[in-house]
Amino acid sequence: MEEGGVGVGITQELVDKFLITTRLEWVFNWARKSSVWPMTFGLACCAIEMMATGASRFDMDRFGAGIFRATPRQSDLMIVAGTVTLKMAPVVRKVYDQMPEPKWVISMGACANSGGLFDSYSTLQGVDKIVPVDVYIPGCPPRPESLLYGFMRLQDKIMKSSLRDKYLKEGINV
Amino acid sequence: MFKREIVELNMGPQHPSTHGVLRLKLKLDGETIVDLEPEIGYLHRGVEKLAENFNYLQALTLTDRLDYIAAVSNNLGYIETLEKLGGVEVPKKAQYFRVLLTELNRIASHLLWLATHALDIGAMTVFLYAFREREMILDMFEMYTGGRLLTTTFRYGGLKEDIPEGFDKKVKEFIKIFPSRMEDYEDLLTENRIWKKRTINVGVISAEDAINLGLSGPILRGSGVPYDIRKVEPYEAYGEFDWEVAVEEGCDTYARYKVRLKEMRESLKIVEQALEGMPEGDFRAKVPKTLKLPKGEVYHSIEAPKGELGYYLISDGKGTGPYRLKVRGPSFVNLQGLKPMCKGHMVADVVAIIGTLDVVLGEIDR
Amino acid sequence: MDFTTAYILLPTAKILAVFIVVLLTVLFLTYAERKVIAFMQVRLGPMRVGPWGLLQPIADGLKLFLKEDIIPLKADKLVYWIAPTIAIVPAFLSFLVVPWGSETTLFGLAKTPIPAVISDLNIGILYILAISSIGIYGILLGGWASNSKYPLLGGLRSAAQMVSYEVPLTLALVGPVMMANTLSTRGIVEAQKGMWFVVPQILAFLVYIACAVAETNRAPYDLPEAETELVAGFHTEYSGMKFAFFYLAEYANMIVVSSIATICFLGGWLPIPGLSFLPIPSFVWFALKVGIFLFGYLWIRATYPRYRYDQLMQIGWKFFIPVTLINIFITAFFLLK
Amino acid sequence: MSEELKKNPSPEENKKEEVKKEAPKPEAKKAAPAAKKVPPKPQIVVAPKEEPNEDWQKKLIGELGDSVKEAYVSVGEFNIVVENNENYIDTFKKIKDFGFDYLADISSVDYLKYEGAPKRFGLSYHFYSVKMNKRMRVKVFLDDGEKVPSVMDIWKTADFHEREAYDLMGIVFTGRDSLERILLPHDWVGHPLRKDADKIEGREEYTARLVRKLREED
Repeated sequence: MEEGGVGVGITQELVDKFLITTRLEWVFNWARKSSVWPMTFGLACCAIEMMATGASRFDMDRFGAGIFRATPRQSDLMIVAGTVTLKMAPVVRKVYDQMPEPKWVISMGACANSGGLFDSYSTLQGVDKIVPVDVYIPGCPPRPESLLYGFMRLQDKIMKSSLRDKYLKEGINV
Repeated sequence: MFKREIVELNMGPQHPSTHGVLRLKLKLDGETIVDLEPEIGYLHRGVEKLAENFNYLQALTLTDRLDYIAAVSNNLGYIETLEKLGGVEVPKKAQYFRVLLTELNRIASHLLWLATHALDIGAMTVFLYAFREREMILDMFEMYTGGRLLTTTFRYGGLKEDIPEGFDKKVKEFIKIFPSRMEDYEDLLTENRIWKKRTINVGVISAEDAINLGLSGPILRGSGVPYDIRKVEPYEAYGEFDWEVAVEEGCDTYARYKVRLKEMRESLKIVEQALEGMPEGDFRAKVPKTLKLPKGEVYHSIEAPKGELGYYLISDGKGTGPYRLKVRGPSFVNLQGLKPMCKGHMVADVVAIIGTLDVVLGEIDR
Repeated sequence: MDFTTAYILLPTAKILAVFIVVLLTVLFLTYAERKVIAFMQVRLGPMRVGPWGLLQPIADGLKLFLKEDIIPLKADKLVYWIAPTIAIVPAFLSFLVVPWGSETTLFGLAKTPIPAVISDLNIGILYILAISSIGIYGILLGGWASNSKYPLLGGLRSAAQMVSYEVPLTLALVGPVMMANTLSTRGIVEAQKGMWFVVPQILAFLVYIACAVAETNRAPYDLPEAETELVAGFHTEYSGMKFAFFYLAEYANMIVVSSIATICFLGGWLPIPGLSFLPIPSFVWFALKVGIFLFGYLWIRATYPRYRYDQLMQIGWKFFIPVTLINIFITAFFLLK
Repeated sequence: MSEELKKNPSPEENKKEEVKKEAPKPEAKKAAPAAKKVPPKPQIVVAPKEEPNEDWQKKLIGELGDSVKEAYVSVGEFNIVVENNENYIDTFKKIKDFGFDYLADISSVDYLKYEGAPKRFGLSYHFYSVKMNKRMRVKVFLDDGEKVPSVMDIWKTADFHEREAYDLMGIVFTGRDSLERILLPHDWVGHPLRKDADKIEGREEYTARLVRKLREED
């Protein structure tokens, strides 16, 4: 077995030039970004703006993200919309764990980002302490436009993602 | 041969129809509810503690986030509490505008109730129709306060600033459009057989029980008690307008549905009158820049869209902020009605009853 | 026609054609649903994925295919795995006897006209009813195998619904069968050349539509997966492709029941009376009629609230079944005469 | 911490202390200049207390008899102070019979830094009468650890209010079935609304414990 290879003789160079892989990845990423089903997971004030984003004027369905699934098993995106309290934190984590890969998290609003206004005894100071966050959206609450913008940034992120990231994360040397 | 078992079902805190992070522990016999225990606190953010650490104006931002659907009502209640303790006379213009904005907010809040209530029962189109009209109101809020949802409007002694130009035009447009839109909702629901089947005789609570449980707002009025603080203890300029208290005798979900629909119509009437009769003059009384209130305590309640919203404020006379601010959130108390209303009904009715209670978790957990 | 062509090539070609068409229809029905409902709700629906969001169902399908497939730890693995298959296979098998057009010679290629149906069984209607009632076991088993409470409740609801609505659905179809005097799907359509059965069998038709909506678990009878009550009902624990199977099965079933309604009541591929001079191929007529039904489905979903479980049972047993029985008596009476 | 506070009971001083401790907090910064402007020993304006003079008020005081320790009207609101003794429940029953059928609210107050309060804690019951359209407040003062009978048998609405008072203020009610925490997690330690508790007291420890537990589960 060669040093620095994957073990089957494929070197880094080959992987980089492997046209099919990149193409397939593009298709996969395109499918994933075009069909991000968010979970109905409202916590506080921001949830109302999240609903407004799904409703007539802003209509998140235009991006293919209109199917709000109630069960974590069928959703791809968790929009943490609102204050995460210490009592709620384990639930948020559990719901996140129940989602199938690949999954993304948008932290919507000041409270979810950092605790925001509620620097108090019962509030978790940022949801990133318990789940990995992909996109942070500032605002208290963010306008629906902000959420859409954040969502589009997430789509960009999905387009840039690659299978290699996943393997790197899992400690597999490609 | 057959064993009969009671199933325990956990509903929430992540559930599509618990309106936030409410958690219900249901005990079921088949699909019939034997017992139910609400578990709250998943959104307890320590508002009352924070208010003690803030000054009076800063604490106003906290009131927005209690009932985030009716932020203006919350602002109004808080500011009025301060004014009651401080003994300030608010100019007529400010009073009228406060009424105008609060009633618009009531319509917005009821629209959200209608949207989610209908969605819970399965009528999804009403949801989107109601949100469309709600956006119109939010536009008006944005024009005046800068915020769509959380307004932080009104100030001690009057308004934050004068009414912007063109505001009345928007309100007039809304007044023109809204009644026909109301008819659309009614077409979809009021005489709909399924809607009636799902709401009539569901979640019945008698007037006596409702009072004993401390329920307020449309729920109490749906049980035939004409308790509307705007009428019985008129604050601001409510005494000067011509409107009726919406009361229904049905005691059930359908009655509460009709109460809220009528309230929207009445609110529109008040908005119209307030806009037409808007007086000229100052929008804010002369008040010191740094607000200090005398030592004492005061409880003031207003009719928020959800019911009696009370603020219990204690000032020690020294600080520039509240010594203690207790909020009597209407939803917090109304939630206690869930258990007696649900018993003996089915799982599907729980959803309808949560919808009819119109709870907002921000206000319940504070 | 030699043996190979008649028994291998032709059926295979037909099966492939029907399968692909149905699969595409199912996919684009999900798209149509989102679009149609969006327009009813003053929205736009999918717009960004392909022109007017036309590629949306493909993206959805591909994404679901790529999604992680979770099997809950405590689930009954075999049943959990097999349930979506049970749901989707009968839905597609039903198309075996659905005649989508009259006869074709494939522009003169075939010497004898080929009937536009995979297999013209002489017990066609019976076959469809038998097959489609298997599908509901998929839902029941899926709900049970998840070993979770919401799916279980969803599964139980569907079992109750199955028992209640299978009966009036079948009884409603007895009327047309009696009038056509055949169980063959083609035979029933042929029998409507004079008059569509929707006219004499209007009662059965209305009952059939209502029951069909219930049978496919669509609003306002979508109790097994009532989103606001049971989270996602029987498929709460399903993810990825298995969920997609349930999803596709639901839409495929919609097409099946719409097809049956078209065959038994609206004269199948026959042109609208008085419009037969138009040079429209028969399968277009058929697709058009099915399309109307499907649109009705979406329309109903956008309009009505959801029934409660016990109310649903009441309507089924206390109203639909008596009405269909009465209809059969009336039909029998007139046929005797 | 609490003794320090007792020495400097004025909130301005406290705020200054907070500023020193938590310099980067924006709201503390805002509070600081405001606190400087205020003279060191401010004149305390007290809302005046008047004698109750309306008929129904006098009648109610007469009916309650000895239970009433003090009765006054302040800021237009009728107040009755009662004592936590064996007649407690009876007093409330009389109040209900008098016509105050609607218990709007029960508020708990910590008077630790409030001058002129007889005891550490207080409960304020806010009543409304649907028939008479009148409001009143019943107040009771409690020592730390003093238990108070529950009024849940008279007004079912008291349930949540009492649980909240227990949860956030640590006031124990007797004579009711269960008194559990309602808002905070069940494994929370302490009562955050007490004046000797900091506004973030207990948060960091709880968060650390939570994160550790979630890590372990992974």
